[in-house]
This record gives sequence, structure tokens and C-alpha cells, in this order.
Amino acid sequence: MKFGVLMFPGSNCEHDAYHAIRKVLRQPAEFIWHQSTDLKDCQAIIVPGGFSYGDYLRTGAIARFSPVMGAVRRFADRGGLVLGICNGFQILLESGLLPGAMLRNRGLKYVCRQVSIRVENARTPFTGLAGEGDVWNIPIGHMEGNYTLDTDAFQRLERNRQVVFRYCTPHGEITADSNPNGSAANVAGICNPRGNVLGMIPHPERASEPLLGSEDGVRLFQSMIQSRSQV
Amino acid sequence: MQANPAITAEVLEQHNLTHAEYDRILSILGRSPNLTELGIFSVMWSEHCSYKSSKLHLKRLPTQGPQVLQGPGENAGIVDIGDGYAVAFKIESHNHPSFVEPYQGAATGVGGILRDIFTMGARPIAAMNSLRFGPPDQPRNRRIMEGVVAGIAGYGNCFGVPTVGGEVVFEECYSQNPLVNAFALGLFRKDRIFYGKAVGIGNPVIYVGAKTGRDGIHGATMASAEFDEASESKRPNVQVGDPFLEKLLLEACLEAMKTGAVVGIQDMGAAGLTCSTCEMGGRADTGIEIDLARVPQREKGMTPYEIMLSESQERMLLVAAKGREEEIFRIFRKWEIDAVAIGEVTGDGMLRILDRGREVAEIPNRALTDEAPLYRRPVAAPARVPPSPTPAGALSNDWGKLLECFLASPNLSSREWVYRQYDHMVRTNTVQVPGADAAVVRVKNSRKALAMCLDGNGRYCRQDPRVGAQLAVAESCRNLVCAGARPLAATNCLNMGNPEKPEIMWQMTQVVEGMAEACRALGTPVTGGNVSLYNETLGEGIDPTPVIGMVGLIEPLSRLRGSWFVREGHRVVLLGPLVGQPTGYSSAVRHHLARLQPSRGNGTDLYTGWVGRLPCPPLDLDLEVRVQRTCREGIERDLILSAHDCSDGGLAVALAEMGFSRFGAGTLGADILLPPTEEVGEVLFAEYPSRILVTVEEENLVALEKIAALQGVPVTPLGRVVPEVLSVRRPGSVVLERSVVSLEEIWRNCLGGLFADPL
Amino acid sequence: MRARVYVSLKKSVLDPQGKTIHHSLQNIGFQQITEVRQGKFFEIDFASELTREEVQAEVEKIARDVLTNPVIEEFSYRIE
Amino acid sequence: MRARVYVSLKKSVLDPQGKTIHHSLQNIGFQQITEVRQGKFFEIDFASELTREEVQAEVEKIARDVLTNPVIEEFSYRIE
Ligand SMILES: Nc1ncnc2c1ncn2[C@@H]1O[C@H](COP(=O)(O)OP(=O)(O)O)[C@@H](O)[C@H]1O
Ligand SMILES: [Mg+2]
Repeated sequence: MKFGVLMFPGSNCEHDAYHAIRKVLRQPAEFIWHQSTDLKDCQAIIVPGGFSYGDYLRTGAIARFSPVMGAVRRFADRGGLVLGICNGFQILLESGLLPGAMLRNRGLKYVCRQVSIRVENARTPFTGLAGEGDVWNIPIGHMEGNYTLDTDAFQRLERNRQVVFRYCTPHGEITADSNPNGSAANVAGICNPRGNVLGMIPHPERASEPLLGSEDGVRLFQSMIQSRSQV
Repeated sequence: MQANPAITAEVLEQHNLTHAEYDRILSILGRSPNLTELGIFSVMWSEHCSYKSSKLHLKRLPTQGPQVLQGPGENAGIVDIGDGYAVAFKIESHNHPSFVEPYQGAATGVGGILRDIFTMGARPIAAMNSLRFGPPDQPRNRRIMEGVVAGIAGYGNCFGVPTVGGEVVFEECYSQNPLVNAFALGLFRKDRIFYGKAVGIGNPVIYVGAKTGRDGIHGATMASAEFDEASESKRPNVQVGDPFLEKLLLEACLEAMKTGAVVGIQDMGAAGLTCSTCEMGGRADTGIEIDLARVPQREKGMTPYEIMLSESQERMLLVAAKGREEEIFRIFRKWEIDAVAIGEVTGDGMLRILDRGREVAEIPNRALTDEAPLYRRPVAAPARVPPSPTPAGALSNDWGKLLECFLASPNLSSREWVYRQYDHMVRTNTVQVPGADAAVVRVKNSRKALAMCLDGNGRYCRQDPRVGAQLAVAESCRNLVCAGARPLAATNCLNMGNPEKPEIMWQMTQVVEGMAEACRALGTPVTGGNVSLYNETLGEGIDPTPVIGMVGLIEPLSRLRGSWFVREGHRVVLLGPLVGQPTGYSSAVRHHLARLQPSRGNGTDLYTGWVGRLPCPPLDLDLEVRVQRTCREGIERDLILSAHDCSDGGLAVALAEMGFSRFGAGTLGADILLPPTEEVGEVLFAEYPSRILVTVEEENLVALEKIAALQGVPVTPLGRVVPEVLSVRRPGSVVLERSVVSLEEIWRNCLGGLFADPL
Repeated sequence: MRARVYVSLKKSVLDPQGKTIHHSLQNIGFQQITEVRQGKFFEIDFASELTREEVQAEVEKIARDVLTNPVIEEFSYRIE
Repeated sequence: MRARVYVSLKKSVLDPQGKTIHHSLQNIGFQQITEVRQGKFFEIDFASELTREEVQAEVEKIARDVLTNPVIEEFSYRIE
């Protein structure tokens, strides 16, 4: 499956995602410049992490005006797979492709560390190879991962099973202590109602080789590949 | 030429120039300088740019070796790591700016060192920082530290370089003068190195990056003068960093370099446009002529003086091959960065500055660089401080409590509160995250990885600057060796007081001597560094603090080792002496321990307050080399499974640390049996150098002992890895016994607890 | 003409930065403070050819579409 | 009583955020903008027993000592 990795000014995890796709998963991948509207026949789009436009206004706020985001929206409307990682998740929120917004982390500081997340919905194209309740070890690195949404909309999100990942203890319990940023109901990743757009704060590309301490992220990419090979 | 305001004694003093220096300017020019020229001389001849007090001494450092591709003198040193790859690395201080504006001062320090690396064509792949503050129980010190750490994080995280290691030290002497030293390392192919040389007469000189504003004018001269109360109020304009622009600048510069149209490039650091023009010309023996009217400007009405001395960040100067400018401009347009031809390379060796065609300054380039004044300042050893008498009175025997006290010291506790704020994983190369002896970053598409660390010890250097510097070099090499690396080369930052004081100059000569000896013995040439002088406030100097940055190669990557216990049942072995020359350590520590108030924590930092003042241990360089060789060979032959050096806090702290949990793994303890012959306090807590704790499989112990015997290195099997409990026994008695979880909690929560109340 | 746009978190959204500043002000002795909230502002200068109405229209658009995230923020503005 | 404290970078200091926002606004079609600068503001509520003068004195102190670094920032305030 061919992956497209977007490049915004200030993205800095695009090479990491590219490396995971090309070298670890051995799938074709291409970079797509923010000024472009041509998604180059990719079957999945990764909106990578980093600091698009320095995060100077609000995270993801400026990137959403890029020409490429118009193309990504049309791609998503047609059912294409879109994965937003960290800053990419924030861009998807700002673009309205996913509901909600990010606040500054509860501790007000950038947090970089390994966390555990629990797979809450294994019936998405991103988690098909996981079991529900599986615990993944995966790194985070962000200043604004404190997800928020008003109560009604949040209930809808839960009802639709759009919460895909939650922060948890290494044993899979959802506790306040295992929440690294104050995110509502420990949310670490959500999808759209149709399930083809996923935003997540943790970095699967940083958990894709044994040398990096975890390979759990590979299952996410493999799930994506498998979901399309079944079509 | 400009109208010439009178150059009075006062004007000279404002520019930190002496009368003798002024006379020299007169004879170089054969006339009196105008104010712009005077400003240019003053920044280039400042301590910060000219190294006028230290240069003669630094010449004594070893700088050669088959691995060294570029020694001191360029923007960064370069070392060959084989298979066509090379790394560039360097360390820089940003002490004064970080005191004035902690966040921006530290952030721009990171920005500056990153530019030093990518200006050579290398992509930065790792950063580290060495930080020193006053005691963290004082709110002002905490506020400075909070700002500094946030600034380093803010810049490095946004730029996208992993900050993988460093050190944090608290000592009273840094209260008024924190030290912020930033290190960066970049990777490239060794046939793609770029230099800061303005070659090719007629080639265009191109300005790229941020617009010039009135930022930090006189920053370079400020960094060369002591702080006093007046400077608090007439503080100069501090620069604000723009990491987003720097990230674009990086990408654009590396892309431009690929075209082959760039013939020379240099970042604009301290002394901005002045320094980059005359240094690029000086190195190539050419002249440079620029017109200031073409320099992109952020503010209106800037004078030539201001434009030449501005320290606006995120700017570079490059020299292009004539006729190929457009290739470069196109790339900078793509990244939406200003790029403007502002002049050209000439053949006359002059720095010629025009303003709308009118000449405003003309100075020979070399007069500003190679021919800047050098001083052999007076040196005088201070009177020896008599060692504090061995205290009399009751001695405590509560070794478990002593270990807890040590682990609760801000100087020995976990640094997680700091490095958690740094993105240490971006670029997915970090195979040893912060928390180990050395950080390790792999080189993708190869079997190589790079190990690196920063080490300094002001408190030892205060007592014996020569041995202190040796200890710092030895420790940094030892740290790399523990990770499975072969140390390659060093960079260093000398943080000292006022060089006009003979005893400070004595410290410098001693530190350089010690560093040179140790680097020679350990085979790690010095490829560059930085000197930061005048680190004093109100006449009170800091401890002389050389910070060593060491870089080593791990190849193949399977030699990578962690500094923690791997599995229950492994043998725990000490390489190196169980004790060294007696230091009186044990009785002093026990004495203080006996007097310690039961309320552990709150302000009673036994380690920093008392132990930190005990004498500097002697170092046997020859033994050190052999211990490190033993460890390396043990790793290369797959005998040693993990290794941790014993440094601050001694053997006991190192043992505890080896058992602490890492993500996804539980805690492990050790069951240690000490021989009855030695004094417990000396073995466990004294800071003897040349000691490494390693773990091995039972059946490999003999093979390791053989290697050690060949090297003449003492080996002591101490015990084994067990679950959960750290216990130290002697035949017939228990010395200490603690659950590792409880020790870890003390260690892990110290800094976090101190900073729990945000300021 | 110059517009000043003030962006703050909606009252219903917890403001952790404001809370932290409040807390630390209390710690260092400012006991009489009952609440602190933090926000951002933007000073935007417009080319002088524009009329006040044109500026107003632009500012509203910029504030709504770019400067705020309506899920969490609200704005007010002033034209000088 | 409520005080509003506005903190901005001094005019001579680079404002990377303002500059980037300006640039992006231009890119998405707001061509008439000549400059953007960004700042922070704080709404501080004081207990009602305080007089206006007392509030003023506290606010000045807080703004000077806590909310700004005079090296790069300046402030203004309003009491409502
Ligand atoms: N300022 C810092 N930034 C990042 N990592 C740090 C910093 N200070 C310390 N560390 C990390 O914390 C760990 C412990 O540091 P330290 O006690 O100085 O190590 P050592 O004694 O082995 O030299 C190391 O991995 C080090 O890299
Ligand atoms: Mg160490």
C-alpha cells in the first residue's frame, strides 16, 4: 500500500514516519509538500508530528490552511485512510476532520516519555490486528495533548466508539495517574464516525523497532495495510 | 568615511578596549577609526571572539589523531566514523544571557550551537546540555532553572533535534551566575563538508535568514565583562529565538549545499555580520565588500554600527559560485526565507563596508581575526586551602540512611524532571534514552551508533583544577566505555572567572594542563570548544568548571550496553580498586550523618553540603586507561552484559541506580557481600575514580578476570542480582538493606518535588 | 488602522495556566486575589487605505477563522 | 475589582509569533495587513475589600515582578 507523508514547514517527524513505512514495513511511501494538491495516488495519508509553523498561533492552526489539506479532506470524504500523529492530530482537529480541541498539558510542560495505551476499539482500519483491551507501549512527546470536547459531543464520541486509544497503566487500567496530560477520559486517540480518519497523540513511528524499545506501533501500520488488502 | 566622533577614554571603556589596544588599532589603520570601525574592533577583540586570554594556553591541548578531520578553529570539530561518514560536534556557553533572560538566553544558546553544526553541512542528530544553578531550595534559582530548561526544550523540540543527555549540578557559587552550556552533534558524508571560507574573488556574498534588528548589540562585549548591579538596570537587548525559522533555515541550507553552488558558509553568531564577514575572509586570505543598504532589516533607521554589531539570530552568510546565485535563491524562496546578495569577495584582504555605496568602514580582515591581541596574563597559584580537620565526635553507622540521604540530594537524584521536557526521541535514532551513563544515537543504514556525554565537576576543580579536569575527562570516557563505545574525541567548554586575576589564570593553566594530560592518555584529542570567562558576580567567582563533551563510536551496534541490571542471578563485579588512597571520607561522612536532623529532605542536602566539600580524589591515569580497556574488551567479547561507572555518590549510589526500573521493567536489587578488610564507608560512598560496576553471567566471570589480570586491573566479584532488595553485607553482619522501590521513590521524586510548586 | 483582538478560553474551559499563576501569586504573598485567567492578544495593523468598516469586516473574519478555535476560545476586539 | 494586565514584547524585540502569523495571514489572502504583534493578557480578580489604590499597587508589583521580564517585555494595565 502506498503511503503519502505530508510535509509542512516545521514538520519534524515526517522522516520518522517515512522510515517506518519504507524500512520497517517495506511499503512504498512519498512525501507530499504542503503546497501541493496532488496526493500522488497514495492509499493512505500520514499527517506527521512536529511543529508546523512553529505551533506559533495554536498547534495545527496555520497548517490547516495549506492547499494540501483541501486535498486531504476530499480524500477522507471518499473514505481514504488518514492518520494524524501528534501535531498531525492537532491539524486534523483544527481542520474539523475530527471533533474537539487540544489544550496545554495539565502540567503546563512538554512531556516526552513512554506511556501505555489501551486499544478501545479494535474494529477500525487502524487497529484491526489488535485485540480490544490490548496494551501498547508507545512514546509521547508534546506540549498540547490535553484533549477536550463539550459534554454532549463527548458522549456522542463515546457512544459511537470513536475513542480508539486511552492512556492506561502498564496493566491496562484507566487511571488518573496514567494520564500524562489531563486529556478528557484519558483519550489518546480518536477516529471520525466512519472510522477512516484517526488522530492520536502517541507516536507509532517511534515504537516500530525493537531497538527503540517497542514494536507496538507496527501493528497500527500493518492494520492499515491489511484493511485495504481486504477491500 | 563617516564623521568621526571623538574617541575619548570613555568611549574606549564602553567598548571594553584598553589604551594599548587602541594604539594598536591606530597603527593597523594608520589613522583613527570611526565609531563603526571601533565597534567592529571591540567585538572581534573581545574575549568572547578572540580568546585573547586563553588562546596561548589552549595550544597545549592535543588536537591530532587519525580520526580527526577538523580540529579547533572552524565552526565545529569533525571526526571520521568510518564508511564515509563523519560527525561534527561542539559545545558553546550561553551563561550570561541565560541569567538575564533564562528562557530566551538558553533557547538562543541552543539555536547558536545548532547553526554551528549545520553550517558545516551536517544535519544535527543530537543535542545535550550541561547546566549549573544555585541550590534549588531558593525560589530565584528554581525560576532560573525552570526558564532555562523550558528554553532549551522550546527551541530544540521545535527544531526537531533530540536532546539526549547532559548534566545538572547545584552549587552555591552558581546562584548569581548559572552555567548553560549547549552541545550539538551532526552527521554527514565526509566528502560533503562545508567551511567558512570566502574563496573565489568576485563570488557573491549572500545573506540568508532572519532580518537584522537591534538585537543584542554589544552582546559579545557583555559576555566578556563581569556583572555588577549597574548592568542589571542597563541590561542590553536580549535576543529572542525563532526555532521555526531555524528549522526552515536548516532545510534550505542543506538543500542549497546539495546544488554545488555554495562555496563557503558561516553562521552569524556573536558579533553577527562583523564576525562572519571578517572570519570568512580571514580564513581564505581574501577581502569582502558588502553594502549594508542591501541587508534585510527589521527596524527602520539602523546605523551601520548597529547593523554590523547586531546579534539577531537565525542568520547565515554564504558565498556562492558566481553565476549560480539563482539556484540558491530558488531554494530559499521555496522555504520562504530571505536570501539577498549583499556584496562580493575581493582580492585585497580588506573588510570593506559600504552604506548605499558610501564607504563606512575599511579594516584588514586578518587584523580582526588572526592578528587580534593575545595576552599572557599573570598567573599565580592561590594559597592552598588547608584540608578541613577530621571532625571529632560521634560517628553514625546507619549506612542505609546515608544512602537515602544521598539519593535525595538534588545533585544525585533522577534528572527525569529535566529530560522529560526535552523531546529525546524525535528522528527515531535514540537507542539509549537519557538516564544511562551515555546517550546513544544510532546511524540509520549502518551498523554504527554514536555514544556521547557531558561531564564536569566544579567542586573537584576548585580544590585541584588539574586533577579535577583529568577526572572530568576520565569520567566522560568511562561513561562512553560503559555504553559499549570507543571514545573518539572531545570538545570542551571552560567556564571560569575573571582572567585578569592571576589566580583565575592559574586555574585556567591547570585545567588545560590536566585536560591535555588526560586526553592524551585516553587517546581522545580535543577538536574544539569554547571559553567563557568573567563568570563572576560582585567579585565572587564561580568554581573553575571545565565541561567535557565526549563522543564515541559503537560498532557494531550489538555492543550497546545499558547501565542497569539485566536479569536476576547475574554476577555483580567491580572493575578497578575497591578503595583508593584514603581520603578521610568515611569518618567525615559518618560524622555529618550523626548530626543530621531526622527530617530527611527539606533543605538538609548532606551530599552537597558536606560531602561535596571533601578533597578531590587522586587519579591514576594509567590505571584508568587499563580499567577502561578491560571494560571494553569484556563488552567486545560479549562477557559484560551491562556496565555503570561509579562517580558522584560512589559505589552505593551506582548499585542502587543499576536496579531502578525502566519503562516496562520492574526493579531489581543486589545481594552484595563486602570483604571484611576495608572500611565500609570508604568502599561504598567515597568517590574513587577508575571504578566500573559490571554484570556478567556466572560462567563468564573467569574469562573476565583473565582479561583484567592481563591488564593488571583489580576485579572484585561483589555479589549477585536479586529481586527487589538491595542488601550489602559483611561476613556476619548486615551493612544496609533497603527495598529498591523505596530507594527509587526517593531518587525519582526529588527534583519533581522541588519544582511541584510552579513559580 | 490598528485592531486589537483579545482571545481567551471560554469560561466553561479550565484554564490551567491561569490557575498556576494564581497559585504562585498566592504563594508569594498576594492573598487578595480570587481568580486569574490568561489570554492572548493580537495587534494587527492595516494599510491606511481601508475604511473602518472594511477593517472591521476583515478583523472579524480573521479573529473567527484564524485566531480562535471556537471549540475552546472566544474573542473580542477593538479598533483604534 | 478586576485588573487586566497586557504583556507584550518590547517593540525593538523580535516577535517571531507575530511575524509568522502575519506571514500566514498574507498567504491566505489577507493582504492589507502591515504588521502583527502578539501578546498575553491576564485578568486578575481581587477581593472586594481592597481599595482601588491598593489594587493598583498590587497589580503594578505583580506585573513588574512576576508577569514580565523587563529585559524583553513591557506591560500596561487597566482596572475595572
Ligand atoms: N540537562 C540534562 N539534559 C538531558 N539529560 C540530562 C541532563 N542532565 C542529566 N541528564 C541525564 O541524566 C542522566 C544522569 O546524569 P549524571 O548523573 O550527570 O550522569 P553521570 O554521572 O553518569 O555522568 C544521564 O543520562 C544524563 O544524560
Ligand atoms: Mg556516569
